[in-house]
Amino acid sequence: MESMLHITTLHYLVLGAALFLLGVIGVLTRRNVVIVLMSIELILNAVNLNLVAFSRMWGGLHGQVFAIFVITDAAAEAAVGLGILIAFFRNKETVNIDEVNLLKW
Amino acid sequence: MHEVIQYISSYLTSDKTPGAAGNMFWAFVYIMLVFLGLSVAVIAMNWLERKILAHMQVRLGPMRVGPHGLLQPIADAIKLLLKEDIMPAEADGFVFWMAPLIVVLAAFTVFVVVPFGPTHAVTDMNIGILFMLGVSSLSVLGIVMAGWASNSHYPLIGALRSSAQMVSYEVAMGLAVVSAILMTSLNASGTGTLSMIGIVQAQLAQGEWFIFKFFPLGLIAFFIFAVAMVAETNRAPFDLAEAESELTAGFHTEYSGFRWSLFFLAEYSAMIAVSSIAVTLWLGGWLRPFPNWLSGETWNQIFNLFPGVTFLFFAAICFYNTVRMPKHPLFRIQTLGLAGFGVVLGLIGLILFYPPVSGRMQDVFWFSAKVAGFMYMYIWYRGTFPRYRFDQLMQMGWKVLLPMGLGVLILTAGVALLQEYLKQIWHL
Amino acid sequence: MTDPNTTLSHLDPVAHEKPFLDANELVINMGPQHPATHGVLRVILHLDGEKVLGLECVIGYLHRGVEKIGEHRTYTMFNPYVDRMDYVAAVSNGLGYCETVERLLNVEAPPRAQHVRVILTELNRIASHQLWLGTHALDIGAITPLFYTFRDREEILKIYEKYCGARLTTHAFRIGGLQYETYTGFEKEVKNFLTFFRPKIDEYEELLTTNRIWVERTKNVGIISAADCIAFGVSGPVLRASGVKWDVRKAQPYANYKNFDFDIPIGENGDTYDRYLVRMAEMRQSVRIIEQAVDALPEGPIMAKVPKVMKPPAGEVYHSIEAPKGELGYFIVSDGSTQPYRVRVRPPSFVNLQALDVMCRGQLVADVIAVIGTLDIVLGEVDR
Amino acid sequence: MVIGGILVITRKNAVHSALALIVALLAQASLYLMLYAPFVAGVQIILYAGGIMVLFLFVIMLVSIERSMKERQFNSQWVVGTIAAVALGGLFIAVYAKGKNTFPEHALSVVEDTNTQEVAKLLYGQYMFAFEIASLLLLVAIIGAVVMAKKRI
Repeated sequence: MESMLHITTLHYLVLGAALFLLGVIGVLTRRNVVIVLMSIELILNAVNLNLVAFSRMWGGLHGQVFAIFVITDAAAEAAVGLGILIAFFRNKETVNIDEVNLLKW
Repeated sequence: MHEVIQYISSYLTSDKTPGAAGNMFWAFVYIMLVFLGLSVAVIAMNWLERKILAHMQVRLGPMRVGPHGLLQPIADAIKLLLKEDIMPAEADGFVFWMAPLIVVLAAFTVFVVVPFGPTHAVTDMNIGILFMLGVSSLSVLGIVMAGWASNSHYPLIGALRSSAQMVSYEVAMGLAVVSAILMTSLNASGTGTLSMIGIVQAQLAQGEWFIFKFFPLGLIAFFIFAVAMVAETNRAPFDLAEAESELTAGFHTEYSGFRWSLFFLAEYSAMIAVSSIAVTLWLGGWLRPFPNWLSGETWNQIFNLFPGVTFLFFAAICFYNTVRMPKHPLFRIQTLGLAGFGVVLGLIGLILFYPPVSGRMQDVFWFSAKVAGFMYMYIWYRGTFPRYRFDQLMQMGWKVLLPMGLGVLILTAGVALLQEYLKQIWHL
Repeated sequence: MTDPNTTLSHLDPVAHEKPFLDANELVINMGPQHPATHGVLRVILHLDGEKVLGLECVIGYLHRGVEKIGEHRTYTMFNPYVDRMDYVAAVSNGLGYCETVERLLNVEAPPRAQHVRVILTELNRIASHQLWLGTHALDIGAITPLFYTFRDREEILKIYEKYCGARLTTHAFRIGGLQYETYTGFEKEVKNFLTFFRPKIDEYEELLTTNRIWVERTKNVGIISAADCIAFGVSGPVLRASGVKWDVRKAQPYANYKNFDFDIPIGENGDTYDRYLVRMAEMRQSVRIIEQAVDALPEGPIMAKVPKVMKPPAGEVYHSIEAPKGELGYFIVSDGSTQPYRVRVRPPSFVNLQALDVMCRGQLVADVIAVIGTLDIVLGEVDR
Repeated sequence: MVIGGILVITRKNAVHSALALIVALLAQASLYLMLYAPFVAGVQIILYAGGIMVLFLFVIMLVSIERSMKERQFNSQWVVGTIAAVALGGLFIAVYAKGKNTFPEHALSVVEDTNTQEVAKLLYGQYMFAFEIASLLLLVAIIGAVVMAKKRI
């Protein structure tokens, strides 16, 4: 396997960057809150990929540990985000992010 | 050519799993064997479930297709394959098509790490148990997809029920598993393992199955797992996702023919998969009874006889029933078929007496026998229990099993630490 | 009406509370083809998630116009039709009809016929309750009791078959008594059945009564208060489980039930579990009644003197009996001709089914199944 | 994986988006395996694919999607958003092109067999405090989610 195409850290970084960009585009352009939240997950995953790739590069495990923290954080974020979404949907009956224009209702 | 042969034969002398030895060929062979064995097991399970359930319910079960209905599962399989494949007009085609595939994939993929013996596994992963739990939890995605894509109310409710149920029972299941994994670390080096093979070897090294470890802690953890695994596989009494009296058939209401049979296949292989986890974690995996206490050459010899004897026993049952068959010309073919089946079983039994074979197959036999015990329990539950209601199910998962699991986990850790501490004191 | 029992606002079938999340509640159409609706009942469920906000029953899929048929048949000819209403308790239907016409004609069946009638109807009650138990347990998910009850019900059907040649729609009774004398060994077979059956009730109870899941599934499910029961006209075991000691056999004795000694089991909470217990106890009471009836079976004629061509005097009669499912009433108007002017049946299932909405509201979907099962409806009787 | 990512942000139907995201996540899990990070891969499968995505699908089914599918999918500033993202992408490319040589040619070797144990040692040793904070965060998230989603408190 070593003799075949060599995958360096840079490849991972480019992939991570691509994912990150896709996530950013999703967050900035979509109107559906659910999809925005999913785009945020994409961004977090891009970060994770970089962390693990760097951890592989330097041979330490700190990157992996941080990736696990990020996953934890993503879980918390998803739970709260979806909770807000449900509360929002109950009051406005829409999942359109453009209509989130009040700080309280 | 010679290299190929050597590549193939080099594994035979190795004492590692094909995955660990890096031998692609044997890994492939093992995958095929596991797949075949699993399919046969599902077919056998189908027949046995009907028969055992029927006898629990004072009836005979399938009797027409083949002697004692032995060919019934095959007839059913043919029927299902020939049936029209219906897709509702309003269904989401791609998702509808993908859902059964995902369920089946998840159900079969977990068998990559199931250790049928110290070398009888496709591979031995460092994160074996984590992998198993993770991949088997993927099947819930397939179920949700199936329910949603059908674009119908009953499947949707079934899918929502099923996903909520699986997610909540996974927590209790995970805690029970963790408490067993804690026990693997009770050795000199103090490091545990997540590898399926490592877990069984830890039980061998510690000289007891984890179900008896720190009695009754291991037993309680096992009990939690045993309940959660029934809920995970959507079987009675937790079969709310497909409760036929409420939701017709739950998430697979709109499925028919081959796709439905994929769900069926996945359900049974998932049952076998979770039972294998339970067997590996608590019941000593492939270990024969009393590997340390009744050790020695003679005991090995005696236990080596078990697989062959079991099959000969089945063959004897077949022959007994052959004799009991009515002596009517109409029954001649059935009688011959039953006798032939008996002969096949007997031959398998005789082959299993051959020492090299029995030495190698013994692990697989004990593992399968333990799993078969769980399968029987599944059928038994189905014959005995009424179905839980959804809120009661959730209550059971979150308010009973979860606190119990946490308590067992803490107690196990505490007792293990205490044990280490006492050991240190005594040694000093 | 100022009677508080009949002006209960919570019985309003239209008003129900708003769902929680989604503006449009989930409407599910259960039936007419559904494994748990016991025939062709269609229930439109208004759900909020799994919670039932309200439901409507749509009936009539099995309507055959039995009452109208009755106006175009002679009194004798109409007798077999009534068996087809509650087809799992055909004997009780026949008893109710025959007794009503007998009261129109002012004849009374001879004592031996009365005794045989009691034996057969009580056997029928047991058979009906067995069928109920099996299907009810099946609905709740216990699949095994069904086969046990069917195995034992078979013995009752065998007795019927030997007596009158039919197993289900028996047409066992005639106006004025019985057509067939009991076959040889009838008493012995009935007694054999009783000794066979008594331990079987214990067996059913062993399977279910203390089964934790069964208790959890049925306790506090589908509660209906005594007042609501009376307001809806609910009768039978459902009424008695709510604590009302009303049994037509005791309240307005017919046949010769007053000669027999038996208790009326009642419940306290009016939930599904109590209804289950009441029916189980009723089976035991039926066994008691049959035993007394067989022991005291008198000799004598089995048919009273009735004219070949029946022309009851003009008038009307309402007569009701305690069918396995509740009060089964026949209202027959005679204009003095050979055919009734009007036949009206008060079927217990139909009346009991109305209470479904009240019993299910606020409960879960799974409870609807349990409640439909516990009401013990037969669609042949609901739709007639 | 990139295809999955693209599908996530372009599909009209939120369920399809979620499924595409699952594909992307599973692909990423396999990348972790390639990077000798089996434990992270396992956590990825269990938590992301098994847990978080089920939550997403659940919520998608809870909120009706029929109406939102008919509406416009992209918001008014989509041009600006895309331009900003593309600019960010350009920045990435520039950085990577410049710093290409700072990366070592061969990665250091890591031991795979004891990966889980090593991760555990770090997690419960050096990063003990962070671990506790994370658990606190999860607790807060649980309470927050319940408070948000509950009908009446």
